[in-house]
Amino acid sequence: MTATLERLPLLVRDWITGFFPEPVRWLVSGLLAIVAILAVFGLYFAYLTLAERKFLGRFQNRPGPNRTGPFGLLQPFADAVKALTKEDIVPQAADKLLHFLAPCLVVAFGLISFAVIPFGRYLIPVDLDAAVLYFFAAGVSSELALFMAGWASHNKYSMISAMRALAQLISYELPLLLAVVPVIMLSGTLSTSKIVVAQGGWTFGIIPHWNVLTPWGFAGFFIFMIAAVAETNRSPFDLPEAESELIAGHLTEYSGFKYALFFMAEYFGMSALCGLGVTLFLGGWQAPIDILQVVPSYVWFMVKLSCVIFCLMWVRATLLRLRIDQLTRLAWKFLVPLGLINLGNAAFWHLSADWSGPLQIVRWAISAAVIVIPFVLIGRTLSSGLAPRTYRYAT
Amino acid sequence: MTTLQLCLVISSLLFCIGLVGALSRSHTILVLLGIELMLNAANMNFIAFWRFGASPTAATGVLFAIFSIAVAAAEAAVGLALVIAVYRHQKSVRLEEANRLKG
Amino acid sequence: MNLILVLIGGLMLTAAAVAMSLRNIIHSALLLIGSWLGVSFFYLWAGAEFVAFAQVLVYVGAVSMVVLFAVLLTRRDRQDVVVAPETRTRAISALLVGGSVAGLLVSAVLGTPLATGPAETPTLTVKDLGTLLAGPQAAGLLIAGVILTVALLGAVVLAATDSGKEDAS
Amino acid sequence: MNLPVQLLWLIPALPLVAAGIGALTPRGGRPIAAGAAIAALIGSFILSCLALKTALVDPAAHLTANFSWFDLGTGTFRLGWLLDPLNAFMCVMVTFVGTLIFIFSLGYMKEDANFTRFFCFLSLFAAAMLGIVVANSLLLLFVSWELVGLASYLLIGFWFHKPEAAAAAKKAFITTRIGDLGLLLGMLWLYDRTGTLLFFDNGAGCLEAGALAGLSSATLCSGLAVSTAIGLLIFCGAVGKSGQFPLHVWLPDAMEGPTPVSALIHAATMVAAGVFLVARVYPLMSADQALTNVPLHALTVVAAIGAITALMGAVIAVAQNDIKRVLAFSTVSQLGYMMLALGVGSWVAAIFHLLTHAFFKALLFLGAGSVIHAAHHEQDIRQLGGLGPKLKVTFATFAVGMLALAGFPFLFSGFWSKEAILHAAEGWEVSHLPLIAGLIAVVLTAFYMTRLVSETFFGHGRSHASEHAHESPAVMTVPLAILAACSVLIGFVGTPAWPWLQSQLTGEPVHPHGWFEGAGLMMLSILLVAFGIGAGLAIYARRTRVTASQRDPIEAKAPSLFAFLGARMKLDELYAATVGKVNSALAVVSDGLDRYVWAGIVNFLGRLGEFAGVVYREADEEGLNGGFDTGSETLREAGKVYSRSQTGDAHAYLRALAVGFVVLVLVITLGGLR
Repeated sequence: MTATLERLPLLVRDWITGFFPEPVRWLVSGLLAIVAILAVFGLYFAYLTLAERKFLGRFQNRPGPNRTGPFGLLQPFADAVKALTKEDIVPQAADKLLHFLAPCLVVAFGLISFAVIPFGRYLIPVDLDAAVLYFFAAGVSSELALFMAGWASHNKYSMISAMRALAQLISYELPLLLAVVPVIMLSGTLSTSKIVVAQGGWTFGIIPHWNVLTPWGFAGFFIFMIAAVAETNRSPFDLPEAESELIAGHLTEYSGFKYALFFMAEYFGMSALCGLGVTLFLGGWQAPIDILQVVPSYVWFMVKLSCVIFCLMWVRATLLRLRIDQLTRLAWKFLVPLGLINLGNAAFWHLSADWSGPLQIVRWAISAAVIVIPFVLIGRTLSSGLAPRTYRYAT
Repeated sequence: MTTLQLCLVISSLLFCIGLVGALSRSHTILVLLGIELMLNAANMNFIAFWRFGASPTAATGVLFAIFSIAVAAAEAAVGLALVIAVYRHQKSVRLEEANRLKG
Repeated sequence: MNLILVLIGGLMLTAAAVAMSLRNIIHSALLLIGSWLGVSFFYLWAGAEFVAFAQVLVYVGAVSMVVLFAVLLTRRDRQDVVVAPETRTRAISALLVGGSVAGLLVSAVLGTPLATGPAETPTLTVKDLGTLLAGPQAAGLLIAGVILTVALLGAVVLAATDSGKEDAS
Repeated sequence: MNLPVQLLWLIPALPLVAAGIGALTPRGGRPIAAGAAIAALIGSFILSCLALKTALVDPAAHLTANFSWFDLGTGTFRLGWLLDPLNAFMCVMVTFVGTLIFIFSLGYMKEDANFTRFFCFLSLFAAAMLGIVVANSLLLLFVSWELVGLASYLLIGFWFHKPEAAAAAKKAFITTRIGDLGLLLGMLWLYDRTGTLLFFDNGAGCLEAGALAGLSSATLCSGLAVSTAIGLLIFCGAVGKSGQFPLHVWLPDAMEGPTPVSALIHAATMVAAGVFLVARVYPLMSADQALTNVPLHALTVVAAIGAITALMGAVIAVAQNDIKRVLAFSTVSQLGYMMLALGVGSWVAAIFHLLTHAFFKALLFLGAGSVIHAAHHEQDIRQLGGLGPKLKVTFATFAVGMLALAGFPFLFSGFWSKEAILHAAEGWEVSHLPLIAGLIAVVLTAFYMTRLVSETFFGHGRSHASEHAHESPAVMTVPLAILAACSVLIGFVGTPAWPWLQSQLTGEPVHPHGWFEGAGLMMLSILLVAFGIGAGLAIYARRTRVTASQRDPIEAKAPSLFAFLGARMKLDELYAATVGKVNSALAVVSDGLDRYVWAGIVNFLGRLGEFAGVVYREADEEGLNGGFDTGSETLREAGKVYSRSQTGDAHAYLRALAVGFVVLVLVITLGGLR
């Protein structure tokens, strides 16, 4: 039963490809994968927007959308219809071609990242040997699309926001990669499927061997997630589209469906990055407890992904937006040094792999100290001299 | 024409496009971009010879390509920094105006 | 097999050629990025997966960003990105020189009997590459690292404004 | 619980981490920096004790953990850790004394603004020193050796705003560098000969029989064995670091650093590193002992240098007036003893003395530090005096240290270790001169230490500072007390009756030789010590100094000798006059040569030319000049034309490059030049 459920997507694929002659089956199965990702994540995107609005509403003590359909469940479709029927305005002075290309490319680049994420035990669209590298290569390409949007709009605010976006993305590329390298070092491969397999197994059947449950993995996961929030331009790092200063930045001159495309790309990017985070640190499709393996692996993946994304929404609802100097300072003075130290920490972990018995405790203690002490010291040094912030509320 | 020769022809043409660009454009950044194209063409040769050459087991071609990509990145960074520095001095990015050391 | 190569090559060469003849530098740069992507497709086609992704990361992710920044930093207003047409003599001479080099190279390639190895794709996993880079080629890796660091510092020094001087001017 | 040798690196790693923490801590974080440093060193101490336990399981074995550092081409560079009783004892000593000195520094440096920096440097030093000790590779040892030098430089110059301190730091760094050059050359030569720098590597190391046989069988053109030459080069490093004659001049000046630094680096540990180095490469140093047809044995040189240093240091110490300088010269002298012991073939005695000396000399320096702290940074013993009743703990512990250093019989550790050295020197076949030098130094040591104590603690206060002295806080006196206890007890591990340390170090049972075998020598040295202390008391304690300006009794008798010794035998001036002057002299000689000899020749040739010129002028002006003028003009024109090609137009260059390429290839292929 479990095995059948596990293989269900494969069975469906084989059933469909069975209708086609042998020579074109590979093509059909490839197309099927694309269609499946588009359908699943299109729907996921639609309900993510609804979930975000609902959650934000609850965080801010209001109900959120609840008029369209039961509990507002039809709201995403209403939004889609609205976006499609709105007038598509292109500014007179815009660089027309680039103005059109930017939203298309941004969605395309957001989508191709999904190709290497293992959604389940048998569900990985392309099992590349250098999958992690591919993911980042696809990720950096979307920066270009942002630049194109800013440039093509022929608008000062858009341009400034594009430059900001580039600076921010380049700054946070570094901690992101530094957080990933330890995982690659420890699992000895760049292939996402093998990284997930390397995290299999349980101690006593209840403690999974996920990377996040080691000192370096824990630190790496947090660096990764902070950088991921910045990479996807989400609050509190949403400077490039700050409404109050840049009137929505590179999105200013977009309307209608193109605007919706940018929105979609943001959620695709977030899902992809969180998916990579789940893959690298949270054990991918592995079940958290041995006996829970009866639940199919792809379900676990989606559950973990949703949890991580929920945390991002929580962060968005809680934290205030940073200033640009605070943003870059956080990256260069805090995350990058910590990432480098964590790299050394992972190397230590790798070298001490054969310590056993009481040395195991020493290993944990050293590894934890190596990450905690710099965290405290760098944090203190950076925040020394800053007076505690005071807020004045209207009385 | 073997596949290797086809690869080499393509890379030669890419090299020459880069050369023509570097020769004909006066904007310094475009000249630099032309040179980057020439570098890319050279890299293509490394890979082509590794893939179709006499001894593909030796990974020399790939390693060379990796190192050369690294060097190209360094070259681009320094080159564009130079462009900015020259622009600050001369208020111009035309290459032929940067000729103070002429004889 | 060759058809795919011709397609990739054709796209790459067209993109490069058009990029080198456009007036608008931003368009040129973006098209060149397309051409670099073409090169990375060529690497993928040739089975050098790692090099292909490294190419995308370095060229599309880093070099192109630096280029775009440089373009935006070296202009006074928006029209500056559209450069004046070049003189005809220079274009012609460039084409002549480039054409002769191209002729020479292509004839050399076609005229040389090249030894070719086995037809199947050589297998080179990322792990092999890593072992090579960390083992026998470690010196090269270190030197590349030093070069990158020095270049980074040099670029910062070159491009940084000397605040005192800037105030004076 | 034993410490496996694979984890030996943790011993230096802990202080290194502490140094890193200290470096990252802002100035306000005093407890963090000091706490990390002390905790790390205590951790290292515990690990060292465990390591000692491991090492003593089989004292004869050399436990190693080697690993390859990096590959270069086909070769592999390997480093490693080594654990045997020798370095295990060193580890325990360094960490134990170091811990006490760290704690003492808490009090001594309390008012210093750069407290965290101080502890950062101290930890760095401790890490490097422990690195020297645990290294199983001459390269790793050398790296740590240089790091120790760096830390020493930083710490001597810790108060760099004082010009003397800055100069002393520079002097220490440069002087030891001269020795280190020898060490580096020796290391390179050794690598060239044996292909490895690992000490022990299952029979393939450079200190093991295979390599040594090759080294001692090869000879140089002068008949010297290669092992002798390499050994002497390595010994150069030890001479520089251990303050041996003639490179001892930096050590007294190094007293400009804070006193805990003097205690840690320039008394207990770093200067002992030279002795440790020679003991570590002892198989290499003694490889030529079996050869009879060589002109020189390496160890003979070591013994000679040691004897000279021991005597010279003791003589100079008699006439010093700065409390720390007296101790510094006594350190020089004691290090000479250790070298002497190494030279006469008893490295065990040298290490024994090294260990006991570390304890009592650290005690003396810390005691001096306590005095200086109490007397408001007054270091001149003529200005002190009468401190005994005021600083009771300091006085008591200082007296213990003094008696240990003087070699007071039976109760104090210095006696036993000094006896061991003298006993070894007596048994040396080559010469008895080291023994005689050692015995004279015994008298002098007892004498100048008595002088120091009498001047400092007896009589009446002779200045404002000494009259208003007050005892140091417990954080400083407790380490003193612990060290004093150790100074007494540590001696009993190596008495002739129970030579435990000796047997553990060599790994073979040493039978306690009879009470009477060395009794004659022992009686003699006891008499000499008694004579020295008695003379000191008679001259200095019976009639104590009344005013600070009063002349020293010896100075009154032999003013010129006293002044000569007080100026440290004028060795600094000698170096300035020789090494410094040689440069100037060479310059003068070159100038003279230039001015008279070469200039004469040139002038003579010039005259000849002048004459010939007169002859030729006519012909020249008429015939040749015109031709040359034309030629020059043509060249200039050509230059102008050529410089026109330097258009400054990068495009043109690139174009020329491309065209040149095409033309070159065409010429080669079509022209059949291939």
